[in-house]
Amino acid sequence: MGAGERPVSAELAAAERFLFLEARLLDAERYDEWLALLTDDVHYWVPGVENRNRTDAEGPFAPGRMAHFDDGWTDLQRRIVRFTSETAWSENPPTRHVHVVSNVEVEPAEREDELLVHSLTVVHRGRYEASDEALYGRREDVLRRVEGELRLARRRVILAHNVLPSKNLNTFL
Amino acid sequence: MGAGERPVSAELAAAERFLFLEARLLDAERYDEWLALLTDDVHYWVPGVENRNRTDAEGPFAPGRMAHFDDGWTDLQRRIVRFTSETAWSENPPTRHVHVVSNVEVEPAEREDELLVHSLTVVHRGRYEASDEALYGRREDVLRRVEGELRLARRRVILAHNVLPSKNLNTFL
Amino acid sequence: MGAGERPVSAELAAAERFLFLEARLLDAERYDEWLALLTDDVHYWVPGVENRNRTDAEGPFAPGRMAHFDDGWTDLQRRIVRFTSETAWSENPPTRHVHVVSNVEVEPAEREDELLVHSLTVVHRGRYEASDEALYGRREDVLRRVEGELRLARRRVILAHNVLPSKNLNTFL
Amino acid sequence: MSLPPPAALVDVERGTVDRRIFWERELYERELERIFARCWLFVAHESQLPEPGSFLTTTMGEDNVIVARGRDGVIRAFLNSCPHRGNRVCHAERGTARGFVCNYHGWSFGLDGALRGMHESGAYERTPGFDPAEHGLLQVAQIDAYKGFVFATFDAEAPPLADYLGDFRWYLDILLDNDDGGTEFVGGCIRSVIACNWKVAAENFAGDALHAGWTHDSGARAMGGASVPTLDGQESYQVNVNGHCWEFNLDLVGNAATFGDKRVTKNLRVREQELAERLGPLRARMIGAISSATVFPNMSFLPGQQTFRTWQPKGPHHTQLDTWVLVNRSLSDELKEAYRKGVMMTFSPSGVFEMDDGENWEYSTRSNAGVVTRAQKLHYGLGLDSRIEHPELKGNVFRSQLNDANARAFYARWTQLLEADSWAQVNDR
Amino acid sequence: MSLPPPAALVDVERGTVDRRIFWERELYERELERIFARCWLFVAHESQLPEPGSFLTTTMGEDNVIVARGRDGVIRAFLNSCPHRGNRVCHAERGTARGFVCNYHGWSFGLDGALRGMHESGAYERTPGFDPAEHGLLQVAQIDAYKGFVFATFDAEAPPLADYLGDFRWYLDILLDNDDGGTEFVGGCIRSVIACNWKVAAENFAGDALHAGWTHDSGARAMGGASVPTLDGQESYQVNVNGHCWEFNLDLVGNAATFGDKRVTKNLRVREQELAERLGPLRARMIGAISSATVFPNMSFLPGQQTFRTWQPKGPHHTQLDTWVLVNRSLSDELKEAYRKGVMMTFSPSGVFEMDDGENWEYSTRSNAGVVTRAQKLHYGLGLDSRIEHPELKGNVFRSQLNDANARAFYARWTQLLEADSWAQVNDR
Amino acid sequence: MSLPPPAALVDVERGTVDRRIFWERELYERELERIFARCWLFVAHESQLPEPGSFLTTTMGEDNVIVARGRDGVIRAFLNSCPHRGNRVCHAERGTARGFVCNYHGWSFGLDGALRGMHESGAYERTPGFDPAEHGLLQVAQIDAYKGFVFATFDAEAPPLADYLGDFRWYLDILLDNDDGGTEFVGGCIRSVIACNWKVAAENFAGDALHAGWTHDSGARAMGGASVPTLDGQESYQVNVNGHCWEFNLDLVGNAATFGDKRVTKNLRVREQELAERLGPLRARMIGAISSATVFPNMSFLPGQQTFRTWQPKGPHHTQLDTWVLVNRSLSDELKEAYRKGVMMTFSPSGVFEMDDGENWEYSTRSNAGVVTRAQKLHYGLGLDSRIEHPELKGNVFRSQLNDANARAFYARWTQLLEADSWAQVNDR
Ligand code: FES
Ligand code: FES
Ligand code: FES
Ligand SMILES: [Fe+3]
Ligand SMILES: [Fe+3]
Ligand SMILES: [Fe+3]
Repeated sequence: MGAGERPVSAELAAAERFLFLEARLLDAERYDEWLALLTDDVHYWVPGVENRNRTDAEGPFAPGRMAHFDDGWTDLQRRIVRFTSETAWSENPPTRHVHVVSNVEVEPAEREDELLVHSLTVVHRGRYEASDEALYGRREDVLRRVEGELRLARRRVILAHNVLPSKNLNTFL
Repeated sequence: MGAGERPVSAELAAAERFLFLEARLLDAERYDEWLALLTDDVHYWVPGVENRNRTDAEGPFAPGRMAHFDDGWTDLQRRIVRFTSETAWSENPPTRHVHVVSNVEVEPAEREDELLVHSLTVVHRGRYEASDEALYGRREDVLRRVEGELRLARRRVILAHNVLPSKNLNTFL
Repeated sequence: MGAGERPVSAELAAAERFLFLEARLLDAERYDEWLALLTDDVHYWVPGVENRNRTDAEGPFAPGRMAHFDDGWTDLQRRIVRFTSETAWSENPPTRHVHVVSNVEVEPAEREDELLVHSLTVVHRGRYEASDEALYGRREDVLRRVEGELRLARRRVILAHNVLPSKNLNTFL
Repeated sequence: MSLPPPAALVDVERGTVDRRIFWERELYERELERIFARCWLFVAHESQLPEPGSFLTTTMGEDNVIVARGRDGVIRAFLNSCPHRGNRVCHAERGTARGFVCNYHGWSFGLDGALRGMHESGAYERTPGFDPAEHGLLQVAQIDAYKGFVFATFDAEAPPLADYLGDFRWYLDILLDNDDGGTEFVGGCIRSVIACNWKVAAENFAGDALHAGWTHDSGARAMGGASVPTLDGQESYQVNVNGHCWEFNLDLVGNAATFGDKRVTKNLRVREQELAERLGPLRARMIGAISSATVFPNMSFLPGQQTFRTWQPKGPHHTQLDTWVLVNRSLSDELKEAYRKGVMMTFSPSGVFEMDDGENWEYSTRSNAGVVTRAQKLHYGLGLDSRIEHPELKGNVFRSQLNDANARAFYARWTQLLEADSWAQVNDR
Repeated sequence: MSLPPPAALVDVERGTVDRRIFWERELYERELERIFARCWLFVAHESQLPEPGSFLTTTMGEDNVIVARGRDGVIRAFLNSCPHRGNRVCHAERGTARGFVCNYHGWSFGLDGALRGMHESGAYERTPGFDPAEHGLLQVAQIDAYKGFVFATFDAEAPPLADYLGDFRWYLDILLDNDDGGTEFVGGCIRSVIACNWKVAAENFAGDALHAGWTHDSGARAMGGASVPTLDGQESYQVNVNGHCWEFNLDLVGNAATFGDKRVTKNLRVREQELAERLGPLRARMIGAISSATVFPNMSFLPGQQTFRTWQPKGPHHTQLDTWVLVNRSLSDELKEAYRKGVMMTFSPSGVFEMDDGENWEYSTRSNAGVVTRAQKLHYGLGLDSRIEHPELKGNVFRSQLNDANARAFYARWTQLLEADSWAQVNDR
Repeated sequence: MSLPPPAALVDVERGTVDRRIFWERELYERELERIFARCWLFVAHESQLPEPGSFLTTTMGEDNVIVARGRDGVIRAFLNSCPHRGNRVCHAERGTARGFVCNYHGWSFGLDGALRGMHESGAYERTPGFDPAEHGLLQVAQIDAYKGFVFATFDAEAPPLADYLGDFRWYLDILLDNDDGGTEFVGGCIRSVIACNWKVAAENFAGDALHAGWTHDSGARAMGGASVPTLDGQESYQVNVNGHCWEFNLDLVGNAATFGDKRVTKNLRVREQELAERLGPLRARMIGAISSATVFPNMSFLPGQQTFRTWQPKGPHHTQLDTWVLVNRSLSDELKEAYRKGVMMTFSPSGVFEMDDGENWEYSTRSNAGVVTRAQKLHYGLGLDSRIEHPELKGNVFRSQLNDANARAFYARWTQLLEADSWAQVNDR
């Protein structure tokens, strides 16, 4: 190949490290450490995806519509209180989640200290004796450099699912 | 680790960028941009995989046998006419595809300006209220440097499926 | 982004190359080459995952409990004798495996010449006319530098499955 | 399998229910015919169909229907299945359209379901006796609305909607008519699938105050920092009319408080006086109290949290949950947003309350796979002697929301409908 | 469920079909016994079995069978299930073999299905009364070929293949006998699964010219740059014999043109004169025309596009589609390749025509999950009065391919077979 | 479908079995009621429940049960389904607990299954007639152990365990009582799912020595470097009692040798003299020989390899395999580890022997989807005349382990139970 090729950018490498670490923390239910990866002003959004015609101006999802997550830091923290409560009966025995992350791409974001990161997520769930659920989604994240470390400032996950093929969503995507 | 380690090659990084971008364009049905990623002499091949004994000299797939795709540029372009026709009734509401690409490996190709790229693809499909289909395949691509940019010159996808577990294949793999 | 960013480490790049090559060898049933990627003292462990309460001190898996694999080199070699025996009737026609590897992370290991490598594996299986099985697992590997080449010295795969959703496991994970 | 008649499966007097009603396909198919093809079913809120051409698709039992507002402004409902070869004619879940065109052979239907044109229509015109007027999409037998809530039934003999709801309207008014501006759904619909029998969910909202403090302890801690208080000893009730059920106490804001959003509870407290004038002081205190309700058979809601949902049957062991948020139209945008987010955080599939329910319901259903397990009766005997007369509350009234009275009434209605050959044999209760 | 008899489900006179025939498992099981275990079914093209030892596996109904050419050159078909414990004896879909050995206990069978040997055979030899001749793989009752197409039936009382096909052979000859060299399948088989009842697909090819212009508009534009022309007003027909159906016009190359490959259409035009001499001018113009056909019950094809396929039933709501490409042996390699690629581009699961069909068929089936929907009759009344006498065309002839005549004939045959206790009660029609 | 009575499906005299017994849901449901809800079923090894509070969950048929050791040291078994609304009360597969609390409404049960408390119990206390003693988890009808193996039955009329096992205990002692220290399970349980009818697996272990040399040739080569020797001509037997079956030769270490671990075989050889004194020389040589066994209906094991497993029915076409490893308590840790690893390498789902069985069993089941295939009888005639009297061996004895005698006895017992209305109609055999 010719000269002038870009090697893997430091940004891409850092974004992958961030996302893979995040996935590993979620698989292990290390929620406090996960929360520490987010900025204070994080917006974590997994809109419901509606089944609409192409010509429909309202589109399959939009802010202000129903969502699985449309959370700020406090909302996420509340969910974690639930997950880690000893009276969260249905979390015991624990769910076995596997967060597969792939197709990581990095672009400049609007702010200098931020990166726009594309990725895909496949979240597989094993519960008790069953293990037949997998959710697929495309993510668009904004990672921000805060005191030398990357933090998740914004996430949007567009699921491939219209009717969620599951009774609940007891992890982050 | 000792010295002399190769860092990620520029080629691998470029191949991943190419494949992840391609996947993102397909998920978004940006077919014209996708088509622009292909060389004029592209060969896009997804042979049918037959269930044959190991000793069978004819093998599970071969050129000249039935295929899901065995396309040149014009064939692909025709498919895109169909996908983007406003009378493609069954494409409305749109299918929700997620093209997961992983296990990217790069090798030198026969030509100096080409790369042989291995990867895996998992294509998940959500349609209307359903979202229970996923196709798995191993890809072998040739990417060519054309005017400084990588282009797909050859693709071969070997599916893990004998009977296609689906009524149709309305995307590229 | 600021200065001081680490690019992709040579170690990570090498680990990915190793794991993707390994997956490709397994997909192609190139078992002898696969075996050559292992150290003589390899420990290959896929424990059974039990469904136990959080407070249960015994945990979902542990050494000395039942496992799908708890193998040394000789054990693995024996399995390969079975796989490649011409009287392994149920391996003919061959299974179509796809080993998806993702989320590769590298950490220093205890020994200088070793790397601790995290990854996820999704193993899809197509058999005869069927192709509806996928296993998900989180892996923790130790790769060792032997005569300049990486070798697998230790693998642990924690499956997301309690009841294995399959009649058998005729590949490595 | 020889099943006993429905009446032998439910013993209201002794408070037992046969587990087979949650498992057997034979009973499920009878439900589809005698309950879902016969009762008034919730199909839309009028606000979902704001203008001529607005439509949505939903199911009545397992029948897919289109609900559309015509050019004349009238809301109609008809089967979403082409009378030609049966193809679905509308694949979108909602939107705006000028009509519906079948993808297979291009039959096109108006917003009123009438056959409006055909591809290659010349061929039909030459066929003797072909009358397009006979080949529209099949209309429901009756469609009507109660204060914004649109219901439909496939049964021409069903009593009018007003009679079907009966005095339950007096309760529904608490949510549907506490403000001059009326109500609307905000934010659309989240849909999910639970591997449970639909009745397990419907009965839970009908009268299962008992589970709240136990099942949802973790959710209550997450949202409010504390467990649900004991409900025993508070003034509380279960009421039911024709199988429609509401259980409640009078704490005004108990449910609403689960959002952990002071603006929501404050709004209710501020409105208490105004509400008391409109609804009377008793109903006013029900508005956001710890409570839940089911409109027979499969529409449920939580006052205060304002989640409205239907339990769509998908076979005997699966239920699709469609969930919406109801608010007063006149509410500020800020508060509407607070409700939308609050429901999402608590009672969507990712909600901190909802997720514990699904787990219980799935295993309450699945356990019945065992033939020995299935042969046992379940206990529905709580509050067997709790029926009271009440000077103000309408319908059948029971003291204490910790009670199986509503569940018993739900299954009594279920039995009555499954036994009856037609509506003529069904009496108000 | 109490289903009426099949004859009450299909009303040929009025042109209605009961939707339950596409849904109910009880009817499906009757189909397996009275149609698939009784009719002649397509199992192979002789070219797929070129030499002694060639074999393929396929299904007849849900019965898996091996079709193999013996050392004697004879093609036989027998169950792919070991008479010992029932294991499948051949897992490959095609290939060459010297015989079939069961993986379980090593019983080995010849290319003729006879039991040839056993692992630990000594133990069997000592068992009194054990006669290997009684334990071969079960042969089909009859197997025969018509010009390269091999059919088999499990019913010894079925009429001979020639009678079963009857005058439909005269039509089949258009594709099977338009050249001295005979025909072959090129390129093997693509298999896929559609969530539809098998009859929805079979009836489509039997007589659904109506859908072509609408459903496949996008495909037509992609391949030819223009919509399908209106079919109304052209000279066209539907014909059927014993439930076998062909609908067509006489435009010679309408189907063939969908490949967008001039070499293919040119070849037909060049051959028109030669074909007219061999087949007569009328049949000659059918060779690549806009048309489709079904050999009862489940083998269909498109003249011109040359796709041949079977609709393998997999339960009442699923169908496996096996698809092949038929060409004349004498065709140039270049043109054979053009057909292979053309079929792939148009009528494989990724084909620009095929993909729209599947969507329609799935929802035409799935809609019937609703009990109210299922209670409606579908319309099969197009062309009710279109039967004609024709001086040349054989069988039952109807004017205009825009017609439900073939579909009616298909279901009339279906009814007759489901009602009949044996072939003695089935008459030619 | 009209199925003949069970007795018409199995012909022990001629050695045929109707394939429908592996396919039809109607028969499967009868099995659940007349076999799994009636027979003694293996539920635990005492070593799995070492101390008060130890529990595990398993299934008896499709009924989920908890097996727990109480504070009193007594092992009990009861349904894992809450009598309130039916929720599962224990989701863990094993562990230690002080009791079981239902997630739905907080009913809590003791280690003996008794209702011990309720959330909001005040409400229940005020309900007249509510007696907690009536609302415990339903106990099995009988529970008993034989030398460490715990069995339970849902049928109060079932004969005592000792009679149910009958003289088969004399054989079980070979594994359960060859050492003063008794036995234990090591390493827990691996569970997997096979798409086969449960009887296909159970009959394989009951008497299918024939498949070993063929199916497992590759496994034998991998572990021992050589094929399984021919079994014909060796001294070997099949024996059965009340449907419990054991097939074996007398080579002492044939099964054990498959671990490819000399320590294991050496241990058996070293112990031979001691074993002969304890068990007699004949039974001593059975201890690790090429052999297999099934305790009717669904518990199987391999002497020598020491894998113990149950075949849990999950519908007519699926079976869950639970697998454990049995060792003598007094065995050295090194040898216990050798057994654990040996079973894993050979008879877990990844084991080099196990994986070939599953494939055969799935297709032996699935072939019966075909109506024509299903109408055939399978051959179970090997060794039809092989019954012998033996001076020492108990039960029904047949010469040669290459024999269908045990399979015939298994299905004879199956028929007898399916035909019988109660245990009173079942005799020892
Ligand atoms: S099915 Fe709707 S137009 Fe034919
Ligand atoms: S099942 Fe075929 S040899 Fe036994
Ligand atoms: S279901 Fe167990 S406490 Fe209610
Ligand atoms: Fe709840
Ligand atoms: Fe078509
Ligand atoms: Fe075996």
